[in-house]
Amino acid sequence: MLALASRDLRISFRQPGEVLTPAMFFVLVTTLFPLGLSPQPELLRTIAPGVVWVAALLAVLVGQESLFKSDYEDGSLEQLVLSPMPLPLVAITRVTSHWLATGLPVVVLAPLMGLLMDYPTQAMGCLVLSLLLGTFTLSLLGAVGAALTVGLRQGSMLMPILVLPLAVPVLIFGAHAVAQAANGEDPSGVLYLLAAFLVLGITLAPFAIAAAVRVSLES
Amino acid sequence: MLALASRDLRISFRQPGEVLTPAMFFVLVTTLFPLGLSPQPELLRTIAPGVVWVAALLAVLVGQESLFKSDYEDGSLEQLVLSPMPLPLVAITRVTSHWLATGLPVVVLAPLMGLLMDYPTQAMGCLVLSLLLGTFTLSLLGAVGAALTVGLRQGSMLMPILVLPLAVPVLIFGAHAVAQAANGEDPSGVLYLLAAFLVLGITLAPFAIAAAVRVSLES
Amino acid sequence: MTLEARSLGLWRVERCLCRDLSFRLGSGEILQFAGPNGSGKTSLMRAVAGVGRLDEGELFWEGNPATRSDGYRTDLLYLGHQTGLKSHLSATENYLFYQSIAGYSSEIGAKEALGRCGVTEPADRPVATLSMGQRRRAALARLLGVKAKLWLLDEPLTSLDTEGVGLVSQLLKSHVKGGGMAILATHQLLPGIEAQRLELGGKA
Amino acid sequence: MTLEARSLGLWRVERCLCRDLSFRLGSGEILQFAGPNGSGKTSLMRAVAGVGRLDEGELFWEGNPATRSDGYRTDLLYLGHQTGLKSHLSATENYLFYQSIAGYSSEIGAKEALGRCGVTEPADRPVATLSMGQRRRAALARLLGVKAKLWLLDEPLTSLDTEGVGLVSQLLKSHVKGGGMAILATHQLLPGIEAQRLELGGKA
Amino acid sequence: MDKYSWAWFHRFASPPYVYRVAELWAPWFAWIAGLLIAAGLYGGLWSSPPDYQQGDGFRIIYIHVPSAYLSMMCYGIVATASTIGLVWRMKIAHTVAVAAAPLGASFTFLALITGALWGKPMWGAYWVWDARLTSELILLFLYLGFIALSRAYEDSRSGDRAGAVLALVGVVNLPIIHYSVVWWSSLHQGSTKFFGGNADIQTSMLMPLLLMIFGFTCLFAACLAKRVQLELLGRERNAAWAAEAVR
Ligand code: HEM
Ligand SMILES: Nc1ncnc2c1ncn2[C@@H]1O[C@H](COP(=O)(O)OP(=O)(O)OP(=O)(O)O)[C@@H](O)[C@H]1O
Ligand SMILES: Nc1ncnc2c1ncn2[C@@H]1O[C@H](COP(=O)(O)OP(=O)(O)OP(=O)(O)O)[C@@H](O)[C@H]1O
Ligand SMILES: [Mg+2]
Ligand SMILES: [Mg+2]
Repeated sequence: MLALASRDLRISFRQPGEVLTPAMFFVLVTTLFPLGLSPQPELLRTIAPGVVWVAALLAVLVGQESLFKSDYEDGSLEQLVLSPMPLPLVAITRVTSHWLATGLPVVVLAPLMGLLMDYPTQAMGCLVLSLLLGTFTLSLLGAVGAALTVGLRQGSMLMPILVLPLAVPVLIFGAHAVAQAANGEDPSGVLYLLAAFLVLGITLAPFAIAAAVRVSLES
Repeated sequence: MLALASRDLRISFRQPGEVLTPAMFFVLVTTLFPLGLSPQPELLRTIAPGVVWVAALLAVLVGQESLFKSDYEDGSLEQLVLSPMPLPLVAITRVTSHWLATGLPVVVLAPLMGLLMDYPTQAMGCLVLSLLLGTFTLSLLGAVGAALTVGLRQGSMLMPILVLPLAVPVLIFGAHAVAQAANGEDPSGVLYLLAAFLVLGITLAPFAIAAAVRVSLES
Repeated sequence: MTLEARSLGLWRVERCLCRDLSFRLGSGEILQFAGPNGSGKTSLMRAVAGVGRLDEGELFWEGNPATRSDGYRTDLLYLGHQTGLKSHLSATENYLFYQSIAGYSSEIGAKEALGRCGVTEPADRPVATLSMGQRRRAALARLLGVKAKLWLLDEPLTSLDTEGVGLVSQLLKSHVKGGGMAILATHQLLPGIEAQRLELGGKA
Repeated sequence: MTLEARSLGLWRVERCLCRDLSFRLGSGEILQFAGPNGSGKTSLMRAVAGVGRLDEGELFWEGNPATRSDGYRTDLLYLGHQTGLKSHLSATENYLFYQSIAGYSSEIGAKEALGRCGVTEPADRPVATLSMGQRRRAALARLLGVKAKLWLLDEPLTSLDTEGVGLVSQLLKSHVKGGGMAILATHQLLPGIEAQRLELGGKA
Repeated sequence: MDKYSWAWFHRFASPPYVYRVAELWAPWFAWIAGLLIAAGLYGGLWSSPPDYQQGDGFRIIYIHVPSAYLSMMCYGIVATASTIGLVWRMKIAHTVAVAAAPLGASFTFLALITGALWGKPMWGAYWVWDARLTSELILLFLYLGFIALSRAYEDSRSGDRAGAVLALVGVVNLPIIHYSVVWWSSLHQGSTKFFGGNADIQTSMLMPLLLMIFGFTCLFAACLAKRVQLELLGRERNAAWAAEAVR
């Protein structure tokens, strides 16, 4: 496990490009909006939670899309499948290290973006927390999609279609929580729900990913 | 040229996946917003132009990112460089056929998305026209970025950074035009500007792309 | 220690690559999949390794079904057309990684193993900067770093120079002398290796 | 019709692959780049083809600098490690495409060319479903479809079976008999092909 | 005993057998469906009075609710079949799943359309970004995803299993759809209390509705049987039994 995690992280740092894409992307989406809209502050403030969350969702999906691609192409995916480690464990490790390199930056950047859209500072905590829970769940979902589509010649478009239906609830609740916090209400209820999603994801996704990887390799 | 174009288009149709990704993406971004925000119609109406344009920009960039990647990896890029056809011509053909397969669907879907965010129907014409001009310009820009970064091991993140500064004006003017049309003003002035951008792009980009491809191959 | 295949069958859409194919491999033996291009060597190899789809038949490792025994995976080392090297990591890093996730790893260090495979100077450069042959050699180094009883080598000689070919056959020799077994798929002949051949059907 | 290289030099970061390397190739001649893995054959081949970076020296095609003459590109056919086949298109489509963008294309149809290269049944499947050898054969078919004076073949024998090797040497023979010229980089020897060898520096 | 039961199991799972069973049942389901739906329509469109607030608009419920409910039940079937296929490596189960998915998709689509049409008079808009509406839309996407994925592999042996994995992952969405009305404050109707003392729906409406629901279910069963047959023929196209089945 550790060996795998360290390998993944090392690779990530070797190609800052691939890794920072999601963060890039996140910043991009959130900054482009004020540019696209005529930026009245109060308008920005109302849409901030939605924008930030949508941006995060997109960023994660974009990041996950190629999660297993290079491993598949250079043949190291088969080697991982053949390794004595239980595949679901491999999967969760892979996702976690990838999230550390791609998802975490997004979460870290979120407050900054929040400030840009003058999102109330006292609610930042909720923003970060919700993203922390949400992005990881999304990474897990994305990983399932990526694993299912990596073997396909038709390419990766399917992936968003497959993942989105499951990702939307996370988005809705996440944005909801952030909005609540912004209006000074107590978001803990929704946050618990997000946490529940995460737990569900962590327990089920690894097996789905493992199965999907097997199928993709066999095709 | 024709041979190349038909090849590219055929490949595109073979992998609806890769091709429809941008359209997917466009639909995704535009539909996720209403979900992320609390969907009051009037709010949606105000932000519709910005959302649609930002979505289009992102879609195009996402689509261009891998424009030369597969050609580079399977060695057909070198073959194109070696072919007697002048490289800039090859480049523009490549971009055009790629735009037909990726950018055009976005333009076609735009009115639909506009309806979902109930964007005034009489302004649809301007929306479509502005996107028609804009997305092609963006494709050209994206292609330059893609050509510059295809050889890099550090991966493709650089691409958005390189392209964005040039893309932002297009975005701003495009969204501006659409907003004007929505408020019943006459957007023709801005549209002319977009057209000017496009002409500039078509004349200069091919040479930039050709040079960039040569550099990437030699690295 | 035996690998036994009972009436294997492989299908690609309509096309039957092989059916009702059985073989038995004891320790110290080498089996070579032979056949023209497209006869199904790679597919069969992948199926035997457990990464490819096996449509019919079953594999037995030391008597019990290979699919359900983890023992099989720990005892097996598969080296296919794709080398499984990460192009961003150096040959050394790749070697150490595979050594660390292996079932049983040998004590041979990266420097020695890569050196014996003729990857000295480039050992610490990203694999992406290596030449084809150097990559293949870096991949072969795994054979030294991992203690596997069964080697599955699909065209191990690709883009190796004559000296590299010698290296492979010498590795194989010592492996079988140590009681290991191996399955090969190659079109070139390996000097001084006698293997039982399994002919696969002609190209469609 | 001659290809002349004057004191070529190739560098990778600090490392010098070759320097002050000159050769001359007349019609009907074959030049083989020889050398151990990593000696710089591929790099040199790419440089000569004009897709790789050439750090020193210059190439002359029929007397005038190759870099500036379009004639060179129309007269040349380069087949490298990557075959340049689009994996989504069938072998036939790939063949026709390369024929259509070539400087001078022969009249040989896809079916015949691919048939002669032994790609019959899989000719209309996406290349991605072909075996390694079949892909290589599909790529080699270009040699029949395009009328190029100068062939640059980098390891054309990769994953070909013995019959495929025979095919390549036979193609080469007829090419040089027709006054063509070729540069090869391969580790296996081609039966019945005599080529002047250009030894590249030992592996670092 | 054990042997025997397995033999029986395999005979049951063998394509020709399933094909014949489907052949047998399809017409029965079709007829029953026809009768129930006819009765339901009569009861719904003529004998029951117009709603005091919605006028005749509410009658669309007789299409909307059955199709909405079927859209979910069908997904349940797909998921179950997929599970069986994955766990016991039963091809036939995959066949059922693949055959059922398009039906489910069309019922979902029907629910969406009817709902949208109904929404115009009720909420003044064809579409609102409401929880249940959204999740139903998502269900449609799930179906499309499943269909696309299992078709994406040219080798059905692989496509089946890929689709199955997706179907299982997607099961999470069912409770979300059903409870969406409870979780989010929603424009959409809450789960109706059909029976009991203070049922919020009168018998004159309930009876036809139930008739329609059962009718649709039978219709679905009939279509499924037919589609399974088609799928089987397609997959076993060069098997002996298929040849004589179509003769
Ligand atoms: C596009 C719009 C709509 C969609 C996607 C939709 C979706 C659904 C779904 C999925 C169900 C089944 C819920 C379940 O079985 O748990 C349902 C039931 C129902 N819908 Fe809709 N609906 C829509 C519009 C409407 C409208 C406008 C009305 C009328 C005001 C309506 C009235 C009902 C009723 C009465 C039920 C049965 C309640 C129950 O037992 O759950 N729907 N709808
Ligand atoms: N989708 C498909 N439809 C039909 N045939 C297929 C499909 N996919 C693969 N094949 C065929 O199955 C065979 C698999 O070849 P495989 O790679 O196993 O051969 P091989 O013996 O390794 O060949 P080589 O010596 O060239 O490596 C090939 O003939 C290929 O054409
Ligand atoms: N960035 C770099 N730094 C140092 N050396 C490099 C770099 N990139 C490539 N090289 C070296 O340059 C040489 C290029 O090898 P090339 O592929 O030309 O060899 P080759 O003769 O084709 O080998 P093979 O027979 O294995 O194909 C290799 O030895 C490689 O290690
Ligand atoms: Mg092979
Ligand atoms: Mg080489």
